Amino acid sequence: MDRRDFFKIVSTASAGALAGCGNHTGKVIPLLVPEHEIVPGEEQWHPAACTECAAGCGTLVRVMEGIRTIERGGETVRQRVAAIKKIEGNPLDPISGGRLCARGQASVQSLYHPDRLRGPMRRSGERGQARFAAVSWEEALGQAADEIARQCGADPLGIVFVAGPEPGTRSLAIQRFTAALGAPAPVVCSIADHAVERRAADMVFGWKGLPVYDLARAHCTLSVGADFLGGWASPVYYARQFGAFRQGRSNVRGRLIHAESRLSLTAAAADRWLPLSPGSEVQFLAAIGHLLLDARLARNTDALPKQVAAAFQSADPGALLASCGLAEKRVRELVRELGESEAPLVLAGASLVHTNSLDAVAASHYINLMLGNVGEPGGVLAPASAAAPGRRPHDSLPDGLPGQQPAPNRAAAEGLAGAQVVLIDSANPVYTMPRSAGVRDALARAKLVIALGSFTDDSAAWADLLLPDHHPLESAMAVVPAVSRQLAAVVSTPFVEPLYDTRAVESTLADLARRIGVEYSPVTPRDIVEPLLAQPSAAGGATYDDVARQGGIWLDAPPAEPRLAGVALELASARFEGDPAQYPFLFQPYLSLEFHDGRGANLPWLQELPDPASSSIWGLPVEIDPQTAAKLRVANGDMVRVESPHGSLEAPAYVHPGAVPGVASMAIGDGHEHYSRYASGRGANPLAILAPVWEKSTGALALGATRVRLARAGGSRGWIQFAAPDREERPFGRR
Amino acid sequence: MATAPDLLPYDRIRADLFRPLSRVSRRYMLATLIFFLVGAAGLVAWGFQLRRGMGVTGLQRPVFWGVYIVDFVFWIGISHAGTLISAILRLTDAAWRKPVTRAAEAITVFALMIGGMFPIIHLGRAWLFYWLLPYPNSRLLWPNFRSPLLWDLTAIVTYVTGSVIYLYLPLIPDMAQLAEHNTPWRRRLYGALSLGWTGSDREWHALERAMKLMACVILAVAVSVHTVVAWDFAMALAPMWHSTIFGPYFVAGAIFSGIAALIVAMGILRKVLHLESYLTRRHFDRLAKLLLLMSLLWLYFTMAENLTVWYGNEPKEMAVFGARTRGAYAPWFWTTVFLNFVVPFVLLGIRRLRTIAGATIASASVLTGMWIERFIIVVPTLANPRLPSASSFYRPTWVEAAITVATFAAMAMLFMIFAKLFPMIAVWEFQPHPQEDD
Amino acid sequence: MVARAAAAPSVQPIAYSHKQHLALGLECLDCHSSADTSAAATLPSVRKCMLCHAKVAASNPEIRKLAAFAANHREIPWQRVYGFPPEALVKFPHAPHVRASIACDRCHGDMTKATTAELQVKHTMGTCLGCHRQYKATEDCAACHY
Amino acid sequence: MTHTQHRWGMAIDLDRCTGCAACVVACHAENNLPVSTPELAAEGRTAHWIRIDRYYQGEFPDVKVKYMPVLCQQCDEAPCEPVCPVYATYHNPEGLNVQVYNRCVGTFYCANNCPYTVRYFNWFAPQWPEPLPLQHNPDVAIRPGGVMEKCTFCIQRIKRSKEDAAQEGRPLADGEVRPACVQSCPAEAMVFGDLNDPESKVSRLAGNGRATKLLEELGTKPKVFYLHKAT
Repeated sequence: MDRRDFFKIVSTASAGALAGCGNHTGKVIPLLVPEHEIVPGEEQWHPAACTECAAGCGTLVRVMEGIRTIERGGETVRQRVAAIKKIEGNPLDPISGGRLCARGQASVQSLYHPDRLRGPMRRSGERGQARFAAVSWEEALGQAADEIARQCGADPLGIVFVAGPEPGTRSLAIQRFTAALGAPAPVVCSIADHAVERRAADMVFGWKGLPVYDLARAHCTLSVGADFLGGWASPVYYARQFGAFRQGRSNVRGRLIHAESRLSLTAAAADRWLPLSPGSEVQFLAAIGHLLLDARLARNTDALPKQVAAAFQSADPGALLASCGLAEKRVRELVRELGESEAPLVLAGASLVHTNSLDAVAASHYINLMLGNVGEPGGVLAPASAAAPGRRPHDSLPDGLPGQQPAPNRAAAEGLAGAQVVLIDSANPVYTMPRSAGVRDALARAKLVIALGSFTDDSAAWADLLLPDHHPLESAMAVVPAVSRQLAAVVSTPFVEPLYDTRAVESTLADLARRIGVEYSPVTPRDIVEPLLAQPSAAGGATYDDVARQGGIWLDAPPAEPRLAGVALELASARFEGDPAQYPFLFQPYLSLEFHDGRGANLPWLQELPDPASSSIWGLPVEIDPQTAAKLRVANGDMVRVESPHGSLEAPAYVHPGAVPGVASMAIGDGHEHYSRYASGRGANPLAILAPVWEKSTGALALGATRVRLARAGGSRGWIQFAAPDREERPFGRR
Repeated sequence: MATAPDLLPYDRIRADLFRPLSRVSRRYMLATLIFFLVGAAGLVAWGFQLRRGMGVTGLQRPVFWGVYIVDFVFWIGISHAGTLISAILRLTDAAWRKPVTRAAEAITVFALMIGGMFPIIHLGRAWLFYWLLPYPNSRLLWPNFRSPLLWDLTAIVTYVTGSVIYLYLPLIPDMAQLAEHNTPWRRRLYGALSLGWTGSDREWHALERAMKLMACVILAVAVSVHTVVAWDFAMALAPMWHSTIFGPYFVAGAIFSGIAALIVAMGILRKVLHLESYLTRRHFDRLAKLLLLMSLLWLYFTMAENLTVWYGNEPKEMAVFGARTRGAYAPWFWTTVFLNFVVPFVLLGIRRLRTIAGATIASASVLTGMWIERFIIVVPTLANPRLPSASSFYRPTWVEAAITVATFAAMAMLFMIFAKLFPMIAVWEFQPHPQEDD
Repeated sequence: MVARAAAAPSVQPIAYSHKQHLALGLECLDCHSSADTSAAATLPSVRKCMLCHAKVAASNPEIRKLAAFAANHREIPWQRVYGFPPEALVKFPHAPHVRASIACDRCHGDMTKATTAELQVKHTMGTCLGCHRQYKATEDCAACHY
Repeated sequence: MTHTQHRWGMAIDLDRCTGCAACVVACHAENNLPVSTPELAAEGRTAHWIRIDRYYQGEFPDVKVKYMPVLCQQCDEAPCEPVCPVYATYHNPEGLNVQVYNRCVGTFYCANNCPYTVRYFNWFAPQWPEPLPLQHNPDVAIRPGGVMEKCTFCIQRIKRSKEDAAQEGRPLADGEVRPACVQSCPAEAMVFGDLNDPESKVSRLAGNGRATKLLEELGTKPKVFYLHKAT
């Protein structure tokens, strides 16, 4: 060992102390000796987990030196910190495959967001006004613990924990916490938990969890109602699958037919888009099933339960397709193409939940069954969580995981209604629930509301206490991906110092439990990972540290055969709230790739990403078809009033060349009352005016079940389009 | 009507033309001050732009050139008033030109000074403008002579130099006269500027030859300058800019606006400096006919430009053509046609209307029209780029408006100061002596 | 474009002597340890200084200053002598230059005679280009400006 | 490895591209693009070195949408280059169309002459509210106000990869250099590599029957190849 190596090994810090700000006449701010060695200009990559949606992508985070100025002990000092520069996908992760969507990449902006909460706060104004004053953790936790303990003594059922749908250490901690208090199980309040898809898979195949569509190996895919390239279950995974489906094979180019009531990203990518009438997915699928059987293109009819086959056979395709707004002849051609394909696949979902969505997704499973692709390459595959009983990974996890069961929005609304103490984490019920669901009233009535998020959002504005969480990139955690054929957990170990006086929710809950004096065992990523390491398919000798180093664990799951329960096929029509005479239009608030359920709205990178439909930036429009726009005399950017029986909003209009006539769509994301400088008080929230209508058996909020009327509400008020013309053809050419 | 000034006695001419120099009325002072303040306001606006960034203008992708470039082309166009007309008339020995040339030459110099500022005002980092100049440096970095902007810079610097000389030469005999009996500081000024002119035959001959030579040179330079200005556009790969017609089109437009500027200046000088007997209807009539000719030529070029584009029906060009003639910029385009053709055609084509007032009004109309015409040439092309998704619309801001207005005020102010320092009409040209031979 | 203004030797917080350390047999890379592997050569942290100076010459008043910084958990506020401010828009990676066997003194002068860090060679674009021309290294603008 | 000089190029398969805009955010994060506000955006002050052009085709119900990522095409005969009076934009030996911020005085001429309108101007000196600057990529310059900027093909990544290879004493492998957009693309629609290497993936895609170049007829010789949607 030469002298130099000795230095390198012994010294923990070597980085260039480039003190001073160049000009030695200026005041020199002292620089602290760093905790860890960071060489300026050198990059390190650390694995982490993306928590922007439930997909659970594994990420790689680029860390380099950053210098920030802080107050320490009343003195201004500079601190050399490990700063996150960029987030990319983790190539070892089979979900992200080293890739990442716009939202996942933008999440670094929420870490360094100028309006992040910097420490615990207590309400100083009225509820809903979002006025808070800083308090110490001691004080805040003391107050919270006192009031929760009092409620525990009186009626633990009055404690409601509102949580997000992402399963992992966080949901486990919350579940243990509510269990320890004897409170009801946490209610998942999300419009992105895919309750309908989960229930349908359970109902038809007996699978727990979201089925996995093997798009990459399918030859012809009919997707119905699932914007799988947009804001659906696992956008990065399905976009990767789509790339391979299209051009990943030398001899086959996958053909995609997409039926949806909106020209979504998936519809745009499809070879053919069938514009469905909203809520007619089940009718469409019934007709498809009938036509397949009729043309003897269903190669696996025998597998179909008798009464289901009969139901398909008795369907009248002409009438059904007419109710979908489609021409029968064209659909017949497509059915032939699908049925004759070597590897046909039907991929159905409920991007826009209707009252009958469950039937539609169930019908799609039966069609896959008759096409013989269930569990086959290029077909619909069982999720890892559907493995045979006893070997199901989540059975072996302590306490199971919430979010794996559908958690209906209706239950959240009802649960909140009687709540005395409300804790909110990773959810924004004030924003994502219709006003008519009464969330505000419930929060106003509650004795204590605690918000655990990083921002003062619409719901946190109603809180008495803000106990801000670390950013996910500052926390140790494990996340279970929503769509996965592997038994998987993505693990993130903290590698940047928390920027502010925040605490991980897991530790906040442990602290609260201790103060309240209830039995509670703190949650760590090991709680999720170690049961997986015990699986037979896990590599022998692999340790938790190995998992943490590679950013997760992904194990082959034993195949799960479908267990058909023979649930009948129902063909109910979707129910829409509102008198068609008074409210002639249907309204579709949808989850976009940029803003998801609205949570992306606080990030400037996402705000200035042109909306794929309208190309608008910093504001989302109502999409209206050209005839309706002409009738209303509105042009792009003119303000439109959208009025439902439960409220109204005003938003700029976008005259969408591909909008289904009579249907107004609007991306979710705008209209936050409170959500940082970049989102507060701008635009309108389309969810606010929805009727409290729920999918009939899961209780999921029916996003598409509200009728509205439209009226011009004035000229443009600063609507910004990034790229104005819709057409490539020039308007002034001589014909 | 008015007598030809040549027939007036020389003493009277001398007295008439030197009189404005000795007296400055309060109203004159006030007007100059107002113009100065407006000009200063423009400087403040520019200062604001330098401080905040080019974002204070209405420029936005893809319209990267806007009002400043319009102003640039406009003022460089106006500069052709001047020198070109005076040079042509001088070379063709048109005797009626005498009362007209000095004003024309002064317009040239001032318009060039103003126009020449715009490429700098327009720079994203104006303080580095000297990087465009070829000067020796340790890094061996030179400007790029392949860039039309460099040609432009070269042409304009040449033109400014030439026109200053061209204005200065015929001033020498007048200044020598002025140096004779005057207030002390004026004596010193004129004495120094007249370079010791004594009026010897040798001097007269040298001056005469120099002016003939400069007239030839300046003609060539003037034509090339505006051709090069046109090439700033024509060399670009942009629809409706990339056109062979742009060189002559811009030269014709420049002369057109130059004559109009001259007529307007004469119309005002005539009143303000009481030169009614020198700037007569005859002068206006001749210039008006020239203006009418240029109006027709302008119409011809405009038609030639647009008709070929329309007939060719190339989609990218049609987008610009459509934006000009039917789309967002159509009102401006048709205003241009009205102001540049209809108004002068009616006012100047009908003999009864071709009065001094008529010619001045028509000229003002042409000046306005030519400014808008430059806007129509610069902006719609940029606003409709080849990839339609990048299309945009350009709206100037107050900063651009303030700077534009300021340049007009600056022009007026410079002209008014000039008129109080130098005779607006070359006095010596009326002298019975030294060149009786012509 | 131009290196930051030089700091006079006297303004350095500690009268560090390059001469003395080099005479003891230390090499540049011992303290500026990532010059051959990374873009930045880096200055040693106060911790590294204290590896030796916890014992060596501990009673020297300058070393006491050093120890005070270390005890205070503060880096030594060295005045920067070389380097480019971000607004210079230029990047200089040490590693390729070390790899090309360009001696340190080519750009930093002869430090065996110097005490505290002081500007011995002015780093202008002319200096860079002169050397690049001499060694027929790239003259591509984007080699440094990006 | 028969060649010594690289010639960087990109292929974009529009049959894979879904218009998801992951590349756009990747570019923002990598290249320190200024963060806009609604006020700035309304004045057209946003910058996107890569943008997704979107066009509708046909009428309802047979409407189609065409998404197309457009970035600097790194033309071999770049129209932006000759018009710059100060050589702030020029062609480097690896075929990159380089923008030197130091040298740029802001005549805008290059942007006017770019048929792809991919050049963006720093209308103001960029500002980031604290602590967003902690995210800045130290490998990429923070551009001052008043200069033009555009996609660099992530020249900093090219340099880093070359430096890594040089440190390890080996040649660059195909696919080792990945600009941020290419790296992020979930559908793997974008491929980057050396066009001088006939075996590189990008060379093979450039020779694909579906490959075209944007506004090829202008003779700009772009080095970005678009593989058109198959049917």
